[in-house]
Amino acid sequence: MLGSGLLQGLAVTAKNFVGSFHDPKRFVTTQYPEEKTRLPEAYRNFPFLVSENAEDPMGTLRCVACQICEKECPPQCIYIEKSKDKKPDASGKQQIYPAVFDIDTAVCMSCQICVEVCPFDAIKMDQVFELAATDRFTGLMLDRHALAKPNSYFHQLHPTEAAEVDDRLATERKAAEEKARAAAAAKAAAAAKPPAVPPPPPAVVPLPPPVPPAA
Amino acid sequence: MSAAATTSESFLERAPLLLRDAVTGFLPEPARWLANSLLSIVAVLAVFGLLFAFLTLAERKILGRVQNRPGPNRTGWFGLLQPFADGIKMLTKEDIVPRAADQLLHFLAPVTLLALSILTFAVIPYGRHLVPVELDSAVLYFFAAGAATELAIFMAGWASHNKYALLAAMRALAQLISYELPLLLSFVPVVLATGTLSTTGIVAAQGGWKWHLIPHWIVFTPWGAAGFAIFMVSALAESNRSPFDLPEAESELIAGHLTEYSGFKYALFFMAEYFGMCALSGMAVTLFLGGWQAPLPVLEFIPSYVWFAGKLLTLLLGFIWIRATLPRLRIDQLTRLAWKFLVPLALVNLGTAAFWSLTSAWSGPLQLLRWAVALVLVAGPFLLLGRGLTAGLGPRTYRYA
Amino acid sequence: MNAVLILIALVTVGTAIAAMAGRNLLHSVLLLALAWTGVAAFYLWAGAEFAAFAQVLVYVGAISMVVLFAVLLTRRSRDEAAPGPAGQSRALSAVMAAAAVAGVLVGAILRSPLAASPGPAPAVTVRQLGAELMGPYAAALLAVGVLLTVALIGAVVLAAGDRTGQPEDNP
Amino acid sequence: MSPLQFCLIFSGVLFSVGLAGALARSNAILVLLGIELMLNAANLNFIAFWRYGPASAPATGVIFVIFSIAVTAAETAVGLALVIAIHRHQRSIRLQEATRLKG
Repeated sequence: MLGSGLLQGLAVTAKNFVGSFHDPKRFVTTQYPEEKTRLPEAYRNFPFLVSENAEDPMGTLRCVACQICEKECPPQCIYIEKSKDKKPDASGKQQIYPAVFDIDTAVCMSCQICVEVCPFDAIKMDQVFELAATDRFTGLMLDRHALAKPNSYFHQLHPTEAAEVDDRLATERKAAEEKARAAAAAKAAAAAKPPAVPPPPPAVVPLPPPVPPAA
Repeated sequence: MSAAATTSESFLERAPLLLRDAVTGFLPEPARWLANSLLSIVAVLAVFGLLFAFLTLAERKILGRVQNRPGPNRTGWFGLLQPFADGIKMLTKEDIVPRAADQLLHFLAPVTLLALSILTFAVIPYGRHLVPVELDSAVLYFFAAGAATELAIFMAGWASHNKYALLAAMRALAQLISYELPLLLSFVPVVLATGTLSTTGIVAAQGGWKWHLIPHWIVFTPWGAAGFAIFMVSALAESNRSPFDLPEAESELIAGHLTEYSGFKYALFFMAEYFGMCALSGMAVTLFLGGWQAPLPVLEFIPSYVWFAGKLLTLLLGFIWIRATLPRLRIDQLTRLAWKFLVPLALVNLGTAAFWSLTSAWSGPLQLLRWAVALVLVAGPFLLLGRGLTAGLGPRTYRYA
Repeated sequence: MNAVLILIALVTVGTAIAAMAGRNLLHSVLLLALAWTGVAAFYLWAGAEFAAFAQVLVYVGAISMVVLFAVLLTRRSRDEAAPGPAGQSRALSAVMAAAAVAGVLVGAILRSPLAASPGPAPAVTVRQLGAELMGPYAAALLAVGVLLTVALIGAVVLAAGDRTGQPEDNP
Repeated sequence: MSPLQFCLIFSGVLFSVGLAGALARSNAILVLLGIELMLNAANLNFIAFWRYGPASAPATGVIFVIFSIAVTAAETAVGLALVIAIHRHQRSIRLQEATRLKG
């Protein structure tokens, strides 16, 4: 009959109207600036630099300024200057570090290619989306201080991926240690009587457990 | 506001009159009449201005809730200051007039529209003693003022010097003229039954109760219910409300005749649309829902204007509910509905009303026969015409390549 | 005689003259709508409430709409061309003829002993009007109904035109 | 000048304006509108005589005006349909160009 569909439609909207007052399943709106929805783990937006230690982010950056990401970046939003000197990295090895590492987030398209090409797991995808700035030239140009975030933060964002990365790094370091030890042993055997036992490599810095960041 | 109140009525019922006399009572006679008229104009404008403001808020809140969102809730407590924020925004926006536009008509169109839609408020009885102007042919006045608004819409479309605006204005006119017919035809039975064109007379004719239970409202007769339905559907179209909001259809038709309007002129159009909706709802209350009459004798202690406001708000919420539910029609469906469905139904309804008033002396079992015949006369054409209207339509089947 | 009547007359005649002399057809129609409203105001002033509202409903609500539609349907820039010398001489003679008619009318009216009955406006309720229409004037009402129906059908037939000869109908 | 005379002069002037328009303009629509104006002037007379004239049947003037309005509506509808038909045949609504009897 003409009009029955109309009444059905009215019933549907009435149900929605009433339901929105008592049924939290229907009424899913969050009041954004005050309360934030938990982003899905797979969400990714803009890269950041992983540092091992929250207290000394500049000292413990994983990045060795190899500039692969700079070359691969399709919109060319990364600018890196290598340091002249070397600093010990997390495993104590002397490494070059980035003296300048800038990402222009006005240009970045969050393609994640920098993350995929990085051999050191030093750059990962962030989950920020509130990068509004009043000055688009300096406000959206993030330098290494703004980009550096501790590994614990990475654990918080992407726990699965972070755990994998930590495992892999740990095995790699262990392998490197074994290798170094074997090499040292071989050297020692070859030298028969070295005047002094080479000092053992420094202990692997224990990776910080995924704790909530200080901030 | 006329008619002297008898002192036997409750204080609340007389409160508006007492208030008016307290303000203007000291004036000599001709000046007092002028002051009273001005006062009723100010009162109507203030009440409906505020109603407009909070109706926009209510509409946004209700639409939000229907779509499972909270609606505006930032400005003030529960968003109560939102209409004022909107008003300030509209006032401070740049007023753009196209260079090729007809400057004078471009300015006059919203002013004329708003003026004409405010004029329609003059004859609605808001309460037992609250009629701004009592006219012998008030209903005719109401629809004459309503019909003149079409001119303003045409002016808006033509003066914009924009082909889309002009086409939209033509489309709007086609719609308004089409729905004018069922709108006028649907209230003719009411005039036939009550024997008057005066709104106060029509409301007075609906007073009283049958068995102290069922009010003598026109909507409680078979032809009255049908007339009310036709009136409301036509009122939806006349006030450009969804699902008949083709004249502006901002999502498909770039806002129609309002394309070239911005800032405060746009706000005036918006206001006129809401005023038109309020006026048509008020007229529907007056014609079909018994005006300010209380539904039950025991509820008469509540003042009449409260009843009128309650009925008016119910209808307005119904408008919003329908807007939240129904998708927009296409222009050919729209005009077909008017010409092939509503107009014939309204004509048949006139016959039903004539039958009803001719058989008013029937009693006993004949009363049952009267109801049966009237119901058949109402439902039969509805079903037949409805089948014709929906013939060939059904659930859509999709064929994939 | 009072100021309201003079104001109504001035506005009505003024808008009518402007409408008839105007170059822009659309402005003419809108001004005429105003003139019709002025006539309705005169009816209201004279106490013929029903006629006034009927005038607004029919003239401003319906006739001006139909005229506007016709204006838009027949718009061609050729018609808006400035009138040539023939047109000007014709306009001049037309105005002279109209002025002569007006002179004769005004002279005749002023010379006639037309004393207005000083009483108030005769009160006519809508109910009375209805009774008159259905009583003594029922035949006329029927004739008008038939006339309107015939006019409606005739207008539709004329405006719809003869479609059979159109090329798009004979592919 | 009595009020009745004023009303009649008002109507006479309105009639002459309509006449001048109907004679002077070549646009068919404006000619039609001029005729409308003349009819309105006649209606004014009805009301003026009803208001001030010798007392007769109380509603006669108003009823005449109502009939006149109805007839005018019919006249306009047919007239405008004719204008549109002329426009379809001639691509113009100048009355000087409507010189053929065969469309």
